Amino acid sequence: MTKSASSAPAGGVPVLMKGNEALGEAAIRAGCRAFFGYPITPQSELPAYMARRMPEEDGVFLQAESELAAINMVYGAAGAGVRVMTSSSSPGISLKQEGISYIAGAELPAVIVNIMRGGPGLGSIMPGQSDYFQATKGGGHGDYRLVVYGPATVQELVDLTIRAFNVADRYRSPVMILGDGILGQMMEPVVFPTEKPAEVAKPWATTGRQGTRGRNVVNSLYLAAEELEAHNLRLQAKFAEMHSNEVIYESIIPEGAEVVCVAYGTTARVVKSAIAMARQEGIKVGLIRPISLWPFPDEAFVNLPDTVRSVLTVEMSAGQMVEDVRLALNGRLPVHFYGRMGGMWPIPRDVLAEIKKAAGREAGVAR
Amino acid sequence: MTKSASSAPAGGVPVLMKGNEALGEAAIRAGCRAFFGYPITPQSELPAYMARRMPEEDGVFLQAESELAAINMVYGAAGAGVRVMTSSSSPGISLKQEGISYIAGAELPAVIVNIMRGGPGLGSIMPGQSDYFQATKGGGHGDYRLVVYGPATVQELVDLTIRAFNVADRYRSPVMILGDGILGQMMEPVVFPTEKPAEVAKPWATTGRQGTRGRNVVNSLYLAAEELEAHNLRLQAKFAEMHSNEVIYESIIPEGAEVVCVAYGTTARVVKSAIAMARQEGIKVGLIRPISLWPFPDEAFVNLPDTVRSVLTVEMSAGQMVEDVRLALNGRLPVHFYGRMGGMWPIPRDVLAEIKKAAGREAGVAR
Amino acid sequence: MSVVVMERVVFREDRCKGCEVCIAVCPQKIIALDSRINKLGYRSAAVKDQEACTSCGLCARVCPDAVISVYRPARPAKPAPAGEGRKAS
Amino acid sequence: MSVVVMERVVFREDRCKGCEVCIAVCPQKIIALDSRINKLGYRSAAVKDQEACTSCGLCARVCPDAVISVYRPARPAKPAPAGEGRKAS
Amino acid sequence: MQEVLIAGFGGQGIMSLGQLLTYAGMAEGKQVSWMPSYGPEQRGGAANCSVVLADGEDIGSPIVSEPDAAIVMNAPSLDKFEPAVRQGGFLVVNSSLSGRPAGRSDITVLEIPATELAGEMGNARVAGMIALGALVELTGMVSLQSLVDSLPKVLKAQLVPLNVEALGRGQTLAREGAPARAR
Amino acid sequence: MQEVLIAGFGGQGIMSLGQLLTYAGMAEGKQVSWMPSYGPEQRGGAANCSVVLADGEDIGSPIVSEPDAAIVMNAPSLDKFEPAVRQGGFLVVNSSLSGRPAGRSDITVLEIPATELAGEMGNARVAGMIALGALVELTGMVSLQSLVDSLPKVLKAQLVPLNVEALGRGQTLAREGAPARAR
Amino acid sequence: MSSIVERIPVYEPPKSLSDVSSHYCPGCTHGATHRIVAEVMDELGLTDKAVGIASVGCSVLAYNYFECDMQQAAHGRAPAVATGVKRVRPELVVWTYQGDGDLASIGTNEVIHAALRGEKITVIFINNAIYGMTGGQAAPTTLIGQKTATTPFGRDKSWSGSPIHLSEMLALQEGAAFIARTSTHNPAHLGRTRAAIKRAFQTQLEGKGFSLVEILSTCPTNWGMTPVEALKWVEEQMVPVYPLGIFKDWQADGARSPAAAGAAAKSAKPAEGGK
Amino acid sequence: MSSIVERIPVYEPPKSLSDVSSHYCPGCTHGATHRIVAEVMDELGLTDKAVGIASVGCSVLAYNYFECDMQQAAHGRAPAVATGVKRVRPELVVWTYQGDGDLASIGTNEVIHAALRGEKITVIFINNAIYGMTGGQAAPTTLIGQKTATTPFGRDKSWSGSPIHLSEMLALQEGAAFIARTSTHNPAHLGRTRAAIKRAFQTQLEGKGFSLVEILSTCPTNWGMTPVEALKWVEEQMVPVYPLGIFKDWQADGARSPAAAGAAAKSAKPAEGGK
Ligand SMILES: Cc1ncc(C[n+]2csc(CCOP(=O)(O)OP(=O)(O)O)c2C)c(N)n1
Ligand SMILES: Cc1ncc(C[n+]2csc(CCOP(=O)(O)OP(=O)(O)O)c2C)c(N)n1
Ligand code: SF4
Ligand code: SF4
Ligand code: SF4
Ligand code: SF4
Ligand code: SF4
Ligand code: SF4
Ligand SMILES: [Mg+2]
Ligand SMILES: [Mg+2]
Repeated sequence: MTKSASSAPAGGVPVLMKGNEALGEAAIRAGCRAFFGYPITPQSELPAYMARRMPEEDGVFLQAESELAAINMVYGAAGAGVRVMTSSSSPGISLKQEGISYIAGAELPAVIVNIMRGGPGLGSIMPGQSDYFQATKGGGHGDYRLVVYGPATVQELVDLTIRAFNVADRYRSPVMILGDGILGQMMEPVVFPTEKPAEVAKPWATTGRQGTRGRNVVNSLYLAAEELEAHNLRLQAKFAEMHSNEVIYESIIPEGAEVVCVAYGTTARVVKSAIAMARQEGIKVGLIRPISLWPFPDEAFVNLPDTVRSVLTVEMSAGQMVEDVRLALNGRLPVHFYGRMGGMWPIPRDVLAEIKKAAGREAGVAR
Repeated sequence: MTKSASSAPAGGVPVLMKGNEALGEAAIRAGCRAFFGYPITPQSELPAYMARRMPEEDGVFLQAESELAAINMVYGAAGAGVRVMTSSSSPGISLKQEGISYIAGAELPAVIVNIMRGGPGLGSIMPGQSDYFQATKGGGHGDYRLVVYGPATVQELVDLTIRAFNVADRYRSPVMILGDGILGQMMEPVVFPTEKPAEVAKPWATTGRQGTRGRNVVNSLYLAAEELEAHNLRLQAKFAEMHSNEVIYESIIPEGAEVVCVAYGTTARVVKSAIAMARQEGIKVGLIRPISLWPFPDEAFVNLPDTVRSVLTVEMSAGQMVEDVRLALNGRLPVHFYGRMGGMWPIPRDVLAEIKKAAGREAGVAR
Repeated sequence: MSVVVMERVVFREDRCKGCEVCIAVCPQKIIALDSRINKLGYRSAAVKDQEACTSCGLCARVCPDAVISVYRPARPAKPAPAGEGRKAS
Repeated sequence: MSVVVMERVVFREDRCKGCEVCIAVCPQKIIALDSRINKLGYRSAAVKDQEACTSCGLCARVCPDAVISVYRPARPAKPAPAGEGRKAS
Repeated sequence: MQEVLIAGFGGQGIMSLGQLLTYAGMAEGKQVSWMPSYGPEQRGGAANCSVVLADGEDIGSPIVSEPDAAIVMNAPSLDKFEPAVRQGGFLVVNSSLSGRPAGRSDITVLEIPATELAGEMGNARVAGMIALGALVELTGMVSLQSLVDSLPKVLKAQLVPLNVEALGRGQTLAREGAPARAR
Repeated sequence: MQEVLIAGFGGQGIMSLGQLLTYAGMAEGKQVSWMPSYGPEQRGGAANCSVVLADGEDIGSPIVSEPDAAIVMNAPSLDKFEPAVRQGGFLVVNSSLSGRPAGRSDITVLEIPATELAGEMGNARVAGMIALGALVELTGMVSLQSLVDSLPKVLKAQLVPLNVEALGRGQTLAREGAPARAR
Repeated sequence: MSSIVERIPVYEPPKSLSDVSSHYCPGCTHGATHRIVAEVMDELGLTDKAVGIASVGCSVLAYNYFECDMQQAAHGRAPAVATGVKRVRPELVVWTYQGDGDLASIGTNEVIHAALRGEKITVIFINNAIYGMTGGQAAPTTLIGQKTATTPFGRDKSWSGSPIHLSEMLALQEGAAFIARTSTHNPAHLGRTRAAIKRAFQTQLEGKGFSLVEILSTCPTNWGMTPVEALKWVEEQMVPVYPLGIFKDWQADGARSPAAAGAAAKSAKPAEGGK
Repeated sequence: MSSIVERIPVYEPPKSLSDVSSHYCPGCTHGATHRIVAEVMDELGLTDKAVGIASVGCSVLAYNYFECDMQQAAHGRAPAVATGVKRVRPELVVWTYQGDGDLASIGTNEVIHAALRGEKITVIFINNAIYGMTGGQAAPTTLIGQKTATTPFGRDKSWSGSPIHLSEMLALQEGAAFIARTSTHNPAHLGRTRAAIKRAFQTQLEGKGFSLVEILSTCPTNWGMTPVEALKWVEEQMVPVYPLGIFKDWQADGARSPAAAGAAAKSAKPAEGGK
């Protein structure tokens, strides 16, 4: 058992931490001053960490009575102008969909963490990636988008969490960290930054008028259709801006690549292992690893070398991101899919077999 | 004001009814014996109708304390083997996402109605189509799909509601009616069938063992990843079967069509009006109207005539179904989009202008 | 601007919805609906007899639309009933 | 199958989790953990002295894993304390 | 295809007028649709409805954006919908509450002091029926008899006679063209 | 790259063993990762963890499916993970609870009655430490000293001495190769 | 602007109430209660340090009617939103305004747990025995026999249960410092409502815990009555079902102290059972 | 199979309990309570007409442990699921088995409204002052000062409030016909628990309304105690905070009648306030 740190880990030097705990520490270093959550495996180390650390930072940790309450506490705190976070896992994130739609509609900055497990329904507590659609296409109602990050290492989890707070404030928009259960549970060395987070002015927040200004209102209701459409057009303009500015991905396309794999999160690490195995067998394979899942890195698919014969998408799901891959390619290359479900994860050897199929090196085609 | 019918409308002859009320009557004629709901505009006439009619049919109408409770009452009643329905509108449907995922995961037949309004957040009570992603890609967590119908007339609403109950039972799967607020609020003549619904045996239901069999269990938990994956593979096989058997669409492609429009629900009616206007101006325009939104009618896009220069998707949203249109076309034709948002609806004249743009008849290209 | 001193009760008539609650509550029975329709589409309430008003404030206290302000003369002719002033409740 | 009559208490040892609650509750102090580990990985409880058992049933009533069945002789040697039989609670 | 728009404020019975017209069209074997539109208020506020009547062909958009015929029962409705009426179309205006005369000259306009007339008849709520009687007479989109026959579907029985009278009053006004300005 | 799998049941301290190895690797400047896997039970039940140690290169999959080296602390773990060990790899078996001897001949197997030995040392919970000491000695993946230095990160201070002893015991056993069957 | 005024105001609309016409139906007591809340805000000087949370119901537009900062919360979640605001800005005075559908149906969990935690927020709870905004469906507060859109034959106790007494339940919570039920059916009761709201805000200002005032109110539109009839219906039908009074008051001594009130409420258990 | 038995069973495992080993930790009273519920099912002959609703918590696998038909419900929603079953199949005996996180935190709304409606269902409510399954986080029932994963410094009343008394609150509801709190810390209390569960099922069988038994239970694993220590902790720490007894009983006369119990509970309001 790890001994619980009674105070913050040092910055600037590597420390070994669980993903869930590192995420919590990253949030605190990003200036997160309130965390509202509800227990659920496999993310429970995160609220537990916050329960210990927040009081040291004069921040708020509150275990809400439910995920519904938690997300609406986030709404309130975000509306009051502080950096705030909540986290859960798949079924709990489903419960938060109405609240997320409200946060997006009211243009509040907040960070929402989903450490995904197997579904549907109660499913299992094993890791999964089957909430990609929910995260990127809008599990809630109405036209809105979240910036969604899919980190693959604990260090990246830390870096993206800090980035998430900044992006949330910049666009006044909720940002989601979409990790799989593996990432939340694993330990890796991580280096925390030492800089203090920038102070962001929030003149729109409900901080009390204090005799200095008129009333501030946090709201997502526009009863007149014309006004709601205008509001939506404003939101869409913001989403378009995010689409231009906030794409992040990793792309490694070796010369002469026959196949390009696409994977995110821990799955991408498994794929990397498989690609290394393929290289040893003389098969050149590339990797596109979307880091921002929304906005999806369409641009990464634009100038693939002519040698590429097909694309293989690998997910811990029945095939969700693969739709975005197909949209990005728009018919230019055949797209194969390999997925494991329900808490199972792909292993490098099996991915290698799929790579060979996709390269036409072996009989059979992935579905 | 319509006088409330104190008993069922006659079958076999046209009666003028509001969409929401016709939907309720259709459900009853399909053998629906329980309705659990919670008030929300613009679907409130449906629970009100059920409150009057269900007692006459020895059925259950219960106003639940919330949408969460309603969807979980549906879970219980469906598990107990009766035909059951719930309805709501956008924010309420978001609240039901966890429950819908459970119903799909536990393989229970149920009909869920979403009479969509403007979003995101509280949005407005005006009609919308911006929950397409939520309905078709899975607003809940995990890998599951709903059969989703997008009716365009009150008669079709009735026919699809009846079909929904049958399909739900056939596949042991939740089915969604995705209507826009216009369809729920408008009145049109409708003919109800006179046949009685078929009795469906449900040997898996928790009806009490009654000394005749072993224990039945309704459940979506599979703690072992291997088992959950096997369960998911079974679900995926079922979804594949639905994809083969349950596609419905209307397609009208006149000879020499230059543009093909794609639209569902009330929007498709507006587009039809626009197409008629275009015809008078000598522009030949086709229409593909998906009726099953999932499974999406990919096949309708396969053999479009060579004359078609582009496709125009029209929605009351910022562009959701358009992704499925692009996936179906896979780059074969340029896809344009025209959408209104937040409770605004397209009018025929504006759609005509977009058709002309798509046909290259006028300067400018739709985004 | 100068104020007409003798108006004990002032109605912001364009705010009135003609609900008649003030009429029901006025002990002096001096409020009635106007015949003309205001810009909200309602017949507004008005005091027919300012002289008879006791400045009791009840009408203002029940009005759901904050239509009514009540005053009493600086040297009250008839004193307002004790305990009904603004600070008293 | 024939039953050994004199066993007043029967433990399904492969179900026992060694929680010791029965041990704590037995008025006769005749239950103890076995040294061997059962297939669940626990040291099972067992009665050391069947003769000393009063068939009071307390061990069975507290066992969270339904490990224990209790019997008394058809003509009870020592009668079970009144009110502690199965129908008595 | 006849596209009709009826507009006013809540409490004027706008929705029932539209439904009545829809029932009448249905009785005459037409394709019909009715579609309401409200403001957020539970009471008062803007209200309008669209009615489409068609012979044979299917009805496309149930929402009327360019009506062939319209009734406007108050000033905001006149401002909003007068410009929308299709060239050559018909507009019946409740001049009691319209605030100003209608301005279009490319359509047939009939102005009736319907609220006042209804008041004279003893119930301000039948103003709309007067206007509807007039519109139907002007356009011939359905027969007055069909409206009369359909009244029991949208009104309590005891209200039917007064509303029959109001429809008739509207018909007469339209026939006489006075005080209408038919241009 | 060294991929290590440590498996047993809950309560055997499996997770701490893996973390200790991870800390030791980190102290030696390696890339490291640790990844747990549990059954549904809060207490008891299957438990295993993956440790990856790498020099220079980035770690791909943090989940070890084909370990270079493994410790199996009970019978189900032996059944499940013996076949997975990479050819030429290492397997340390807790023969006190493994039920049967290991069968692979293409890997180096060391069987230690670790639970019994730990019992002799006064605390059955150090069985895993004995096994780990042996594994490290066999493979040289980290130095024993690094493990010893890292012990305070995963254990309460008062437990350190006993665990140092246990690690040493394992080292000795591996050196002696007895009662191991190193094939 | 200034003039020599020879009259003294007895009553003027409060400054914390926005100078706009509301969307409420004629005679709806939402309006009167808004006015009263604003009066108390004026009196206690809260406009500059209050954040109000509007809920989903007819009062959803409350954010247009109060001069303090406002947030609009999802249906039923106003106490959670208020918790979010208050926890991060404890110096603010945070209050919610919620209908009976919002608070006593979909949002029961949030209000109970806010009270349980002793959140230092103030809840204005409008009990009008119906869902106003959505067109008159039954609420958990609907009276037995009352006809609504979803109880067309009247609320049937054997099918839908009896009216919920939420204030009584909340008073059992130790974290609840001030809980009262008042009415709006005449000026005297409006005065008591004002006093209760003031005490509720003072409870928060003094950091004593959760405060709530349940206010019996009218919905003339969905009840199908004139506003004056509706006030009478409150008095004659609602008050007997919903006893008025203070259920919990940290200020009061004796039986009214939180502990005593809790104990009194808990005295529902007369004896150990179960043999 | 048959043999001449010269001994008479004093206690044998109930037939309604499945003949499998459970996943519960050693000494966890979930097991004992399961056994007792099964005993009552045997006694009342319910196995063939009961549908049990398992909730999300350590007892999620209850569907493997009872021989009647079972459904597994989403976290907190078991009373809604039970309502769905019971309303469409009123001839069945429907019961839920829920932990305190499930019922007293996320699911408070569902259980309160089920009681309000007088749903004819039986709720077995396991109060172990913690979230067992997720690894020992605080529940609304956690005691003041109790250390959990999310109250690492002990539950602080001023931050998280005081333990919730849900049975007392439910007893205020007219639709609640039988509400009791019992304990599992020794054989006598297990006996009372059995009697209460039996009465709860009888309440349903006789169509009297909602019934619930709150059962003080252990979680040795997350409390960090041996099972025997844990039982003692229930007795010494929990029972004083959670008084045992019957809070509502339709059968009882006098103060125990539903109306009287409700009235007693409502007596928290001593006087009209305001002014
Ligand atoms: C999640 C969700 N469910 C339902 C609604 C629809 N809705 C709007 S207001 C309301 C209830 C209004 O009743 P109440 O809270 O009593 O307020 P009142 O209008 O009576 O003042 C409902 C159900 C919604 N907006 N959101
Ligand atoms: C929507 C949702 N939120 C959270 C969880 C995680 N979860 C599983 S069990 C549980 C609580 C268990 O506590 P309790 O109900 O007290 O039961 P116990 O384990 O103590 O018996 C939680 C929060 C979940 N499965 N679903
Ligand atoms: S102040 Fe009193 S007397 Fe004067 S009008 Fe108002 S209610 Fe009547
Ligand atoms: S109470 Fe107010 S709104 Fe109502 S009639 Fe009187 S002045 Fe008008
Ligand atoms: S029946 Fe009684 S005396 Fe016998 S072993 Fe059990 S507890 Fe002890
Ligand atoms: S109570 Fe049961 S499980 Fe516990 S030690 Fe005794 S027999 Fe074993
Ligand atoms: S509907 Fe009822 S509650 Fe809503 S504003 Fe009108 S009268 Fe008031
Ligand atoms: S974790 Fe606690 S409640 Fe769960 S089975 Fe173990 S002891 Fe029982
Ligand atoms: Mg209400
Ligand atoms: Mg618990």
